[in-house]
Order: sequence, then structure tokens, then C-alpha cells
Amino acid sequence: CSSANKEPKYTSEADLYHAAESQLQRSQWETAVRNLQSLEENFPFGTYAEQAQLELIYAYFMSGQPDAAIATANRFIRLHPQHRNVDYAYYMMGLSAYDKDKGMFERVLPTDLTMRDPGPARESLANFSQLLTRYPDSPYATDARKRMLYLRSLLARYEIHVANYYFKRGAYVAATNRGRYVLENYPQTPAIPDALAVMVQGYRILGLQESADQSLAILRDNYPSHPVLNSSGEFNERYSYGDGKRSWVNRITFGLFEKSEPPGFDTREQYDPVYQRPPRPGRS
Amino acid sequence: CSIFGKKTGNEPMELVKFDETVKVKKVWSRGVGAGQGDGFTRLTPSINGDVIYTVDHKGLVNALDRTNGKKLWDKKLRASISAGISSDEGMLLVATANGEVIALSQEGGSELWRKQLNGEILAAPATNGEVVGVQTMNGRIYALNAKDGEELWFYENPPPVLTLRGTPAPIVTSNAIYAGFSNGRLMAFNPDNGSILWEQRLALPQGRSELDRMVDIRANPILRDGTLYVASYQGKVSAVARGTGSSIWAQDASTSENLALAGNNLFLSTAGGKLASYDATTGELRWENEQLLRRVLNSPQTIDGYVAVSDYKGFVHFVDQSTGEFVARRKVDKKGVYAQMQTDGDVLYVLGNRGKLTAFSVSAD
Amino acid sequence: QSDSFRVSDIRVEGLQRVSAGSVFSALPIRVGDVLTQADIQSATRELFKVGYFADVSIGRDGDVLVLVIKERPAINAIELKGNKVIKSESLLDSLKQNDLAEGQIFQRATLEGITQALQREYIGQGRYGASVKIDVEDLPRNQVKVKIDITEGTVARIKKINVVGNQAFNDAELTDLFELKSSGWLSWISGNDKYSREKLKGDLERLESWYLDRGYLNFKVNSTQVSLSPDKSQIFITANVSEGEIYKVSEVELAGDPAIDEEIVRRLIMVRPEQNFSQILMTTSSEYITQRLGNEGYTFAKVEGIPERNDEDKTVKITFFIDPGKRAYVNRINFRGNTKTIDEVLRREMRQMEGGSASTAQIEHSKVRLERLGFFKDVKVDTVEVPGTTDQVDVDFTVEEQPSGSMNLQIGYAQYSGMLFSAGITQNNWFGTGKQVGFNLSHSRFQTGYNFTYNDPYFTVDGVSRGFNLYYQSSDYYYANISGYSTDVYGGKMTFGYPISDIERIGFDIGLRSLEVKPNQNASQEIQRSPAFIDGARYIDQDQFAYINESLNSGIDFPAGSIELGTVTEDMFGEPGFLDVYGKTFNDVQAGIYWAKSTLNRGILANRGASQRLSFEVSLPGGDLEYYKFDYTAQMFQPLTRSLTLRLHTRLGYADAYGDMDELPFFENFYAGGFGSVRGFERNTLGPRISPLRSASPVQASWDDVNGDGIVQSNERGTQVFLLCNDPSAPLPAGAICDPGQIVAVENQQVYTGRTRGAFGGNVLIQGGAEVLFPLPFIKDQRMLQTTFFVDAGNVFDTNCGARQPNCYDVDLSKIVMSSGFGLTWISGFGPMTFSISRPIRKGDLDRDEFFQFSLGQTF
Amino acid sequence: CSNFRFPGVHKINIQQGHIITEEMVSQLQLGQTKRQVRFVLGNTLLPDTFNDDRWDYYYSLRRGSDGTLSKYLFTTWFEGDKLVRWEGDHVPAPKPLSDSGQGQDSPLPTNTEEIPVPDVE
Repeated sequence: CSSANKEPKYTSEADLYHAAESQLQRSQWETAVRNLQSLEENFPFGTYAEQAQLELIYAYFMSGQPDAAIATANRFIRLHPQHRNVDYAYYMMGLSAYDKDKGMFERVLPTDLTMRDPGPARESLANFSQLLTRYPDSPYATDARKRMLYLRSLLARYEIHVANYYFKRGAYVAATNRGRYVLENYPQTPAIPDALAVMVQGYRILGLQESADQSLAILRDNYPSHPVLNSSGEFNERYSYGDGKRSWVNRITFGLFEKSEPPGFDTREQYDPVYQRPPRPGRS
Repeated sequence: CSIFGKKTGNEPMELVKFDETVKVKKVWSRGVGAGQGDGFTRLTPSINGDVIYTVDHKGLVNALDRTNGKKLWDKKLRASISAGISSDEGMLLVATANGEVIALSQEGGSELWRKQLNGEILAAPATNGEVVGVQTMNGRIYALNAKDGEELWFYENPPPVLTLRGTPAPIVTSNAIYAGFSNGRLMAFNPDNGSILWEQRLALPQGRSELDRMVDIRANPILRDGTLYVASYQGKVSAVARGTGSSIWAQDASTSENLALAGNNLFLSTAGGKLASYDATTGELRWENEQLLRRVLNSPQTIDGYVAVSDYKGFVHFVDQSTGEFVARRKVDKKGVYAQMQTDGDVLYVLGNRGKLTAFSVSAD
Repeated sequence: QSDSFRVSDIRVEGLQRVSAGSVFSALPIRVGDVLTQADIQSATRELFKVGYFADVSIGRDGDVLVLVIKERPAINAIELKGNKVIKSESLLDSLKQNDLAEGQIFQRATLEGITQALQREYIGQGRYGASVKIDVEDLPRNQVKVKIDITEGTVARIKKINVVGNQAFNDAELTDLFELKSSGWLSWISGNDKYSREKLKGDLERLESWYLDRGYLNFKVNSTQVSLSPDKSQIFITANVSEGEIYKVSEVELAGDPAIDEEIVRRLIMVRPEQNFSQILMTTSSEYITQRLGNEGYTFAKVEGIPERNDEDKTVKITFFIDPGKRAYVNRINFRGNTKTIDEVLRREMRQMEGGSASTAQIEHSKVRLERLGFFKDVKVDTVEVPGTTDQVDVDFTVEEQPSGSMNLQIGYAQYSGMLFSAGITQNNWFGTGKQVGFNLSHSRFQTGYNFTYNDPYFTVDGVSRGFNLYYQSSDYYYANISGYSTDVYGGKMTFGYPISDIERIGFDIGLRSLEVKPNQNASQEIQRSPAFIDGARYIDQDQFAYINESLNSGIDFPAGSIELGTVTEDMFGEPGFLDVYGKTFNDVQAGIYWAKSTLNRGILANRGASQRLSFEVSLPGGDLEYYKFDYTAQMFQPLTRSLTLRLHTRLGYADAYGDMDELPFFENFYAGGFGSVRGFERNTLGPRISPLRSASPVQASWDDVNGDGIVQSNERGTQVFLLCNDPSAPLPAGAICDPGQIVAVENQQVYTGRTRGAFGGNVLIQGGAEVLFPLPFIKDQRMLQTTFFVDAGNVFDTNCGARQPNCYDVDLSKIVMSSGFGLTWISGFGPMTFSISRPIRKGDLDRDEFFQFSLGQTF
Repeated sequence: CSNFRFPGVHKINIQQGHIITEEMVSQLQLGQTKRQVRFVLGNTLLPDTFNDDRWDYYYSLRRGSDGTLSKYLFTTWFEGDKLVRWEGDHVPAPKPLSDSGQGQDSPLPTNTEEIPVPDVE
């Protein structure tokens, strides 16, 4: 005896689609979502079906439901692999993952994302790279490339922070490998110069002179003004680690005052273009 | 829509009113122990001469004078009993929940022998004096030496995944042991060496779920002269020739209870709650009483010209053998009557699940 | 027309819902093919196979191939009726898996599929009696509506489980192991009497391992039967077993390369010759050895105990095959989920070095250290092999951040201090940097305080911590149930500490403090002399006063000057209080040292391990105060059962003065009672009480020659004087106390009944208790909740009690008060909330119990 | 204050790199392929991105207790896929790590209480 929920009145496919269109214009995301959903259910193979699904992805994204947007995009890619603007679906999937975990905390307070786990943003890297490999000349490629670079430079800088810690900790193999990891996995990112510096320093401490010289040579050729190089292009002793000297003040106060550890590598200001937040995506 | 579950159409049928045309008199009534256990046991009394023997699930064996209900003797077995009691060939046979057959003497119940088998025993063992036949839930039929309980042979019929609770009691004669199995097969064995005399498939499993494919032979077969009457669940009721096992007649029927035979009338209560009567020689359906649907009827029993059957609420209904019309009804035990009622023809012995044994006599007033 | 022809174009008619794409992809014909009649037949068959089409006919229009297609109807809606136990969504989901859902094409097989899928759902729930009726209603535009009517029937419940053939253990013992149970009164909640094949398989495995663990090597489950009562409402399970004999261990061998010396391995083996064989002991020994090898860096080690049976003498020879595998090295340590806490805060807790030899113990130890930080609700770790290498692993930690009270505005209510308002930021993971920073402003009737604390636990990479704190606090102890004084204190402190082992730390602090004590109206003898000494006041002694009174009342006059009055001296006003001796303001330099050891498993609401802390604080000589204080707190968790844990805790304190200070300043006393101490008693009210206040009211006793006529008439009353007691037996006004040589004064007794109960504290604290932690039923996420049944005991003593201080004893264990009750702590978004109800078991007559205590938004 | 020396800051052992034992070195033969060498010595933790024909097996252990540092380097050279030269010292048979300074604080497997020890009579 449950009251039968009344069937939505069957407006024709076209009316439903145009209603949703106008709602999108007036950024009424929720109502647009409902109309597009009923359109998809009742006319799954109609003429507007594919376009409606693309609109639905966008509506979900704008109404702050990244998961739903990703799911809809995924289904679209599976159903219409050859559709002419399937690249939009890839792009939106990347974008939704990119913004997914920006809690209030990150937005309000300036937090240095390079020191933390970028969270789900890591997935968006995979989505964007799929977009770039499959549709290099898609209209969204440029923005996707810019975001990828931003993300990859985040991850690269993260590696350098870890290397700095391991130098402090005295785990020199770990530190050197972190530098090498950046070199091999994040080419053309602003962290490359610091990665080379890390390798130079690491190999020197480990006593692998040949590798140290090689890295130093590459660093000198490409980034001559890197602080780890002194005027004559040799290794700047100020950065040398190992069991350096401790000031007597530091020694008697159990190392509580005048800590004398060499500074870590962080040349973001010098090599990293002042990266501002990439702009909101325009409508498809 | 009502809160307490609306009528789904498969509740047990209401009892129909009728005026009794037969007087049912209680001859005597006596408590004989704790009755049936919680393992859905069917501990059935057994008549031998003037004595009626009973056993309860706690192990209390009673021997009563069946004319007046006086206790002759009783004996406490320290074990929980899952099957019993049979009283042929001078000895009493019961079985424990741990799969052990115990033989007692009919005078005083002293223990003759006991034999541990591997499998749960839910039907009273039977004997022809030489060999004791025992069926177990894991699809085996054992033959033990009646003198000392030693195992002679056993045959195994692996049971299907889902079966009905309980097994039929085998029939042990001098030249054959007849046993029905939960896979729908009826077999006859040579009592001495266990070789198979003949084998009949009574019912074929059909359907997809384990439930639809159940075709257990649960009813105790009845042997009279040359004919063996058997019935299976979701299968057939049939008369077969005892020598060859070939089918004389067969009708579609589904019952999990024992049959009753009186003269040329064969009575059975179906799983759906119908009481039916067949012509024993031709198998033609005489009548069906459909006023007790879904009341989970137990095994029918003939008495005088009537047939008695009990239901899940513990009512015993008497119907006329020829018409199937109700003639009388008595309430015996609200927990029900799992044990088949015993009779010598004119007195009906009913053992309620809570352990009260009552003797009724029926007279047309 | 010739039999075959070349296809110039393909035209499709009659498509409504199916996309042309799927038709073309199913059609084996392409434009330009040469077709024969046979090709057309096979094409039609192909299209039918797609399953979407009711009818397909392929014709020719010249060289154009024409496909006329009539689509099958699509399911517009599925309507479920009569399902109560299983909700419609889950039924629709199971239908969807057999792609029977709205929008799908309705095929003949669909009907059969629906009944089967639903039946399987119900049989899976043990409802053998369920039945399904379906009817299909046509709708416009080639759609159909599927109406399903379900009768669920009753659920079959397990009535009895019978194990046949067991001699060594009785049925009850064995069925107790089973997860499936016969219907009991609790079954309607747990549903453990519902039959499921997997559960039965699991139960039989448990039964087998029970026997194998006790030496029955030949144990076998021969067969099991599941049977149904005729009315399909009861299920019976029978397991036929054969136990076999008990096997004894004949000898224990090691085989393969143990990689670490045999002695260590042998010590880990729990299986001994002559002992009954036990599978669990064998597998546990293998696990210990595997872990031990893991600690040595052999992360890929495999150890297996193989029993070889000797059936004649029922013995078994056990050989442990050890394959250490390659020594593994850690390639990278990755952290996921730390979106707030920075990487270094996690990495510095690592005991496993990246780029070094992998050790399971160190990885496990690192996980425990992360949990101890208290920043994460949950920490998971797994070691993953690095593809392409045979001996390298990555260690991946996944953490789940938990709010560690960043910006908290706590409005709380604690009985003793009334409304507690505290705004501030106390955060021990400041912006995820792992630094502990706190600006705290708190105000309540008891205390107003401003407090800034800063501490960097990893000032150096090895964990040397450095921090400081500045504070101002004015507290009126009256509202903390401590007798009459308030203090204003401000100061600063430098703190640092460092680990002396992985679980022990030593710390020092040094600081300046300036303290001012203000007694209020019901201060006590110990604090300040009472009655208050008024300089220059005059007194008359008792009998002289009586004599004068008597004579004046009978009209006799006296010559002026004949009554001499003395001026009071201090010692007539009772013992000097602390403040009288040492003044009211104190500036001192405080130094402290602490030693702490903790193996607790979690930062907040721990339930495993133990922690203890011994601290020694001294007010350095040269300051206004000279006292020292020992304070020892310890707690220990001992798991009782899988869900119950016993917590033992204690706190011992001793303080005393030294040098030229001969009694401990009263504001440094220990107190006991209430939360964090002996629950069930009013806060801080246990132990010594103040000796009651005295007030001396001057008497209208002296007569002066007011009118200067040389004679003192009886009406010439002069100034008020004090009465000096020298004859205690003489009649005195009510409540007055006469100590010889002291001014007669009145004691105000109601101090003990007022708010503070006259509590004063003492210099020795003994306190402890035992609690049983139990999980609340029905609540899933217990990580933020702790419920306990506790017994608390303790009291405060004083080694030099004031003469008339009631309830003040030197250390005497028989005076310990005790209470027992239930406590609940919940870490909510606002911070910890604590409730407790308790009953005293043993208390002194002056101790006041308090049945219900609670505190919101404030750690106790 | 008294000559009670404050216990030093507890420092953990820092172990880096690969343990190459004498027994491993004894299995090396000139001309072995890279796969064979990798099977014997294991994967190097310090692959050189620019030169895959030189494999350095570096090992170091700084003891937290006394700060002593022991360092070993073992290098192999290849031409094409053939081992042509190796040089360097191998680590003396390593004492089981857990008995060194680090041992005491990483107790026997910490999660022992998860493995239920049966109350077998």
C-alpha cells in the first residue's frame, strides 16, 4: 500500500534536453543534473543521449560532485570510445580528481603541498596523460599539460624535501636515490637542478667520485648559477655534510643552541616560475 | 495495510466445524518420560503381544501393560536417544544420538550388546532374529549380527546436498532387507552378505535449487504378502513386487510421513497437508481430504473403520476410511505428535511429543 | 537476378532505441562484399544472436541491402512487491548483475533469470519457503513493465547441531567452536542460527584444527548432512567424525639454511619431543622463526613445519624447513593519506632506513611509533616487491588523519569550576609540522589564564626537543574546593628533553616564576594567624574582667587607672600562619628534571602497553621559596580477553621544604578527589582539612575615666579590649574557645560544611586504581570512545599536620578512601568529554562523595 | 653536580646499502652475464643513470651507540653483457643485526600477542 511515486511526466526528449541546457546557463546545477539523468534513463539511445551525458559530467563537476562526474565520464568513455569529443570526458575526469580533496583547510590556509601527500590529485596525472597521448591536439590539451606540469613539479619538489631530510638523518644512499628518482621520473621539472645537486652531494659523501663528477658536470652545463656551485663551478663546501664541525655552544648545550646543519636544497624561487593556481575550466 | 503481517495466503488452514458421529473414549493415559528431543526425533512406541514399549530422548525405556497402562518395568539408559524403539524377535533396539545401537532384553531391559556406528541414526533398527538392519543419515544401511552386534556388512548411498530430516526404518525379513534412501532409490539386499537383490529408482530429482531436487524416501515402507508399498517426497507413491522390485502401480505424490494400510486401502498424508486414500491393488485415488491444508500432518494410522492423523497443533483427526469425511477430533498434545500412532486394530496408542502415552478406543455410537 | 550481388549500400529500418553502431558491428557484411543467399542467412542469425531484436528480415533493393528490424521491448520499470526482509535496492542490484534492469531489452530468458536470481537471494538467506510470481505489462512505445510478487516465507533456523562419533570431547565443547549456533534467545540479533554453506565449511575447519591442535593427527570429518524439517522451518546439521589416536612428537629437526645461528631458532620452537603433537604450536613456531628472520632482513623468508607420521607407535617427527630467501632491501618508503601532516613528521618516526636492509621488526616498530603520535586515526603498512628486482621492497604506509584539535573553542562545564570558557588554539600538530603550539585563553570562576606554549619535539633529527612556555594565571582556589586563598602567578619556562632509548626520554626545564598569594575570608590557621593580630590592641584577662563586671553591676566605682590593660602580643593570637612567616609574594627560579618511559600503542585512548613518568621539581635556593617535589605517575594495560582490557594506574607524590624553609608552601600541596584522581568524591576535597578560623570579638570590658573626674563610674565604658584566657573552666560565651595565654576566640565551624569542605591538601599523595575497559555493544567505531568499570583509591596525607587539623594523618594506608563505578570518555570534535557515575566503598566521615561527575571540553 | 653522567642522546643505527659477503664474491666469475651477477649479488641500490656497465655495491653502518661508521664499497664492471672486472672489499660475515646496539629496543616480534598461544593442556 506504498503510495506509488508519480511517474515524471514524459516530456519529449528535446524539451528535456533544452530545459537542461538553459539550467546549465543559469548555473542551476542540481536541476540540470536531475533533467539530464531522467533524459539518460528514458532515452538512452536517443539523438541527444551522448551530448546529454557530456553535459551531465560537467553539471556534476560544477555542482561539487567530483565522484559522480568521474563515474559518468568513465561510463561515457566505455560506451562511446570513438565519440568525437571523448577527449572532454578524459579531461573532466582529470579535473575532478585534481580538485577532489581540496578541503577547507587547504583553500583557506596557504599550505605547501610539496611537503604533503597530494592525495587524489595523483590520479588526475594518469587521466591527463591519457588525454595527451590519445588526443594531443584536443582543445583541452594545453590546460591539461599545464596542470600536469604543476602536479609533476609538486611531486618532484616532494622528493627533494625527502632527500634533504635523509641528508640530515645521515641516510646518504636514500638521499642520493631520491635525487636520481627525480632525474629519471620528472624530467623538465623545476626540481631538476636541485636533484642534480642532491646527487652530487650524495655521491661525494658515498665516495663515488666518478658519478659525483658526472652529475656536477651536467649541473654546471645546464644550471651554472645553482647555489651549490661556487664561483669556479666547483662544489661549494658550505653545503658539505658528513660529520662537520659543531660550535662549542652547540656542544655544551647538548646541541640545543646554534644548530649548524647545512641548509637543504630549495631553489624554487630561482628556477620555479611563480606558479599561480591554474584558472577554472571554461564551459565545454 | 495491517502491521502484523497481512494474510499472505499460506497460513495453516482453520479447523472446520462438524458434528462428531463417532465416540472416541480414552481407555488410559500415562506419562512415559520426556518425549521427543530437540533433534526432530520420532521415538515411536512398539507393541509386542500385550506389552507396549516406549523410549524418551533422555534414555528412559518403559514397558507397560497395554490393556490398562500399568508399568511392568522401566530402565534408565545413560545416553540421549535419537531412534527407537523396536521390539521384534525377543529384543528391544534403540540408538543413541552419538550413533550407537543398543540391544536390550524384553524382560527387564538388561543390556544385551551395543555397537558404535559412524552416522546419525534417526529410525528404529529392525531385526529378523539373525540380522539387525540399521539406516543412518549419511545414507548407509548396516547389517549387524543380532546375537552380539558385530558388523556384518554395510552399503553406502551418498545422500544429496540437502535432505529431509530423518530416515525410513528398514524392513528385515528372513530372505531380504528392504531400504529406501534419501536419493529416491529403493533397494533390496541379501541379509547375510549384503549383495544387492534389486534396485528401483522411485523418483527423479528435477528443478534447479537443492530444494526442488529433494526426492527423499522418508516413509517407512510397508510389506504385505508379495507387495511392498513405498512413497517419496516430491516423487511417487507406489506398490512394487517384493521379489523383483518392479512397479505394480505408481502415482505422483509427495509425503514425508509413513503410510498406513488397512484392507485394500492405502492412506498417506501429503507434504501439502492433504489426507489421501488409494486402492492398494490398482493405485486408483479413492478420495482426498483437503480440509487440513498446510497443517503439517504426521503419519496416518488406521483404527476400526477409521483413519486417524495428527497435525502440528497436536489435534488428532478421525475420518471415515471409505469417504474421508471427518468423524471425530481430539486435542492430544499442543507440542504435536511426531511419533506414528500404533494400533492393534481396535485401540489407538498416541504418544505426544511431551511424553504422554494415551490409549483411545473408537466406537460408532 | 544472379544469385550473388555486390553490396553498394546498407540501409537499416525500424531502429528506435538500439544504436545503428551496434547493428553494424554485429553485421558480418561490409559495403562492397559479394553476397550469396547463404551469407544473408548467416547475417540474419548473427543479428538475432545480439538478442535485442524480435524480428530481423534482410532484403534487396537493387544493389542496396535493406535490413528491416523490429526491436524487442525494453524494460521500462521493475516493480517489487511483498519483499520485507530483503530491501528492493539489493534485489534490484542482484537483478542488475544478470543485466535485468530498467532500460535493458526484455528477452524471454529474462523471466527465467529473474525468478532464479531472486530465489538464489532468498535461499542464500535460509528462506527455503520463498516463492516468486511475475507478470509483464505492456506499455506504449514498445516498452514493458515487470511486476514481481514475492512471498518470502519463514527463514529456516538451525534447530540442532549434532557431532557423531566424538569420544574425547563432548558435543557442547565442540559445537561451542562453531560460528553457526542452534537458535538461542540472542539469535534474533546475531542471526548466527541462519545456515550458510561457507560458515559451515569454516566451522568444520575450526573443528579439525581443534583436534589437530591436541594431537589427533588422524582426525577426519567423514561426512556432514544438512537436513530440513518437513515444514522447511528448521535446519539440522550432523557431522560424522572419526577422532583417531593422539600422536606424540618423537623428534624435532631443522632443515635448510637457517641464516641465523641455530640456537636462536631452537629457542623459538615451541614443539618439544614427548609432547602431544599440536598443529597450532607448530604453525606458531614457524611464524616466530619467519618473523625472526624478517628482523634480520630476510623479508622473503619461508618456514614450514612438516609432520611425518609413524602410525605404528603413534608418533610424529617434525622437520622445520627454513628457506631464508634473499636478504631484502628497502627501495623507497612511501606515505599516503597525510594530506595535512608534512612528510618529515612521519619519516622521522621511521626506525626502518630507506636504502637499508629491510627488517620486519623495524617496520612494525615504525608503524607503532606513527600510531603513538596521536595524529592518525588509523595506520596501515604493507611491503610490496619492487618489480624487476628479486630483493628489493617498497614500504607503503597509508594513514588516516584525525583532527588533533586545531582551532578549538571549548565551552565546557565542570561542576567545581562552573562555566568554562576557553578559546585558543592548542594543536600538537601545528599546520601538520609536528610542532606543538598553543595559545590558550581560559576563563572560569576557578581560573583565568593566558598561556602560550611552543615545543618542537624534533629540534634535532634524533629527537632532542626544545620548547618554552609563558603563562599568567590567577586562580581562586575557593572555587576549586580548596580553602580560602587565591594566587596570581606569571612566569616563563625553557623545556628540553631527549630520548635515552627508543621508548625512554629524559627532560629538563628551568624557569622563573613570580607568585602572589591572597588569602580570602575563609583562609585558615595554617595560612594566616587567626584570630588576626591587631597591633596595639589591648586586653584584659579573664578573671579580672569577671571581677570588674561583677562589681560594676553592683554599682561599685573604681578610681581611674586602677584597671590596668596590657597591650596584646603576637603570641596571644595563636600560631603564625605560613604567610605570616614567609610573606605573600614569592619570586623563585624553578628547575625540574623528568624521566618518562612509554610503550603505549596509541597517542589518544591507548589500550595496550604501559607508561610511567617520574619528575623532580625544585625551587632553587636563593629564591623566596625553597621546596622540592617528587611526582610519579604510571599506568599499564593488560589484555584480559579479546575485548576486555585491564588498566592499572597510580600516582605518588611527595613534597617538602628544605634549607631555611621548614614547611611546604600550602599552595604547592597535593590534592585528591574527582576526575584524574579518586572519582566519586568531590574534587580536591580529600585529605587534611584546615584548622578552623578563629575570630576574636572585642568585649565591652574596660572602663575609663571618660569624664576625667578621677573616678570610673559603671556607665563610663571605654574602648573595646580583648579577653585573655587564663581559666578554661570559667563560663564562656557560646562557641568560644579558651586556651590559656591566648585571646578568647570563636571558631567558625561551618567552614567544613561550606563549598570547600575546608580541604587543604597535604605534602604526600598516594593514589591509584584498576579499570576494566569494555567495548559498548552496537557501536562500530570504538576508536574515539572508551568505556570502563573502575575502582579508584587514594588519599592525601601530611607529614607535619597542624595541631587541630581534622582528617589530617601522617601516611596511613588504612585511611585510604575507595570508590567504584562506570566511566565513559568520548573524543568528540570539541575535544574530550568525560562522564562517570560511582559509589564510595570506603570513606572518612568528612569525605563527601558525588554520584555523577562530568566534564565537557576539558582534558582531565 | 655529582659525577653522574647524563646518558647520551639515544641515536638509532643508520644502515645503508648492500651486504656483499665473501661467499657471494666467491661465486663471481669473469664473463658472467649481468643476469648471473645480479642473481649472485642482488640488485644494486645505487644504479648509475649514466653508466649501466658499472655497478656499485655500497654498504655503511653508523652505530647509534658510539657513532662509529664502517663503510665498504664493491664495484663490478661490464663490457657488453660480460663481467670484466670487480674490485672492492666485502663486508665481514655480518653479526645478526638485531644483536647490535639496535637490538634491545626492537623487542622480539612485537605483534606476538596477535598470535594466540593455545591453552593446550
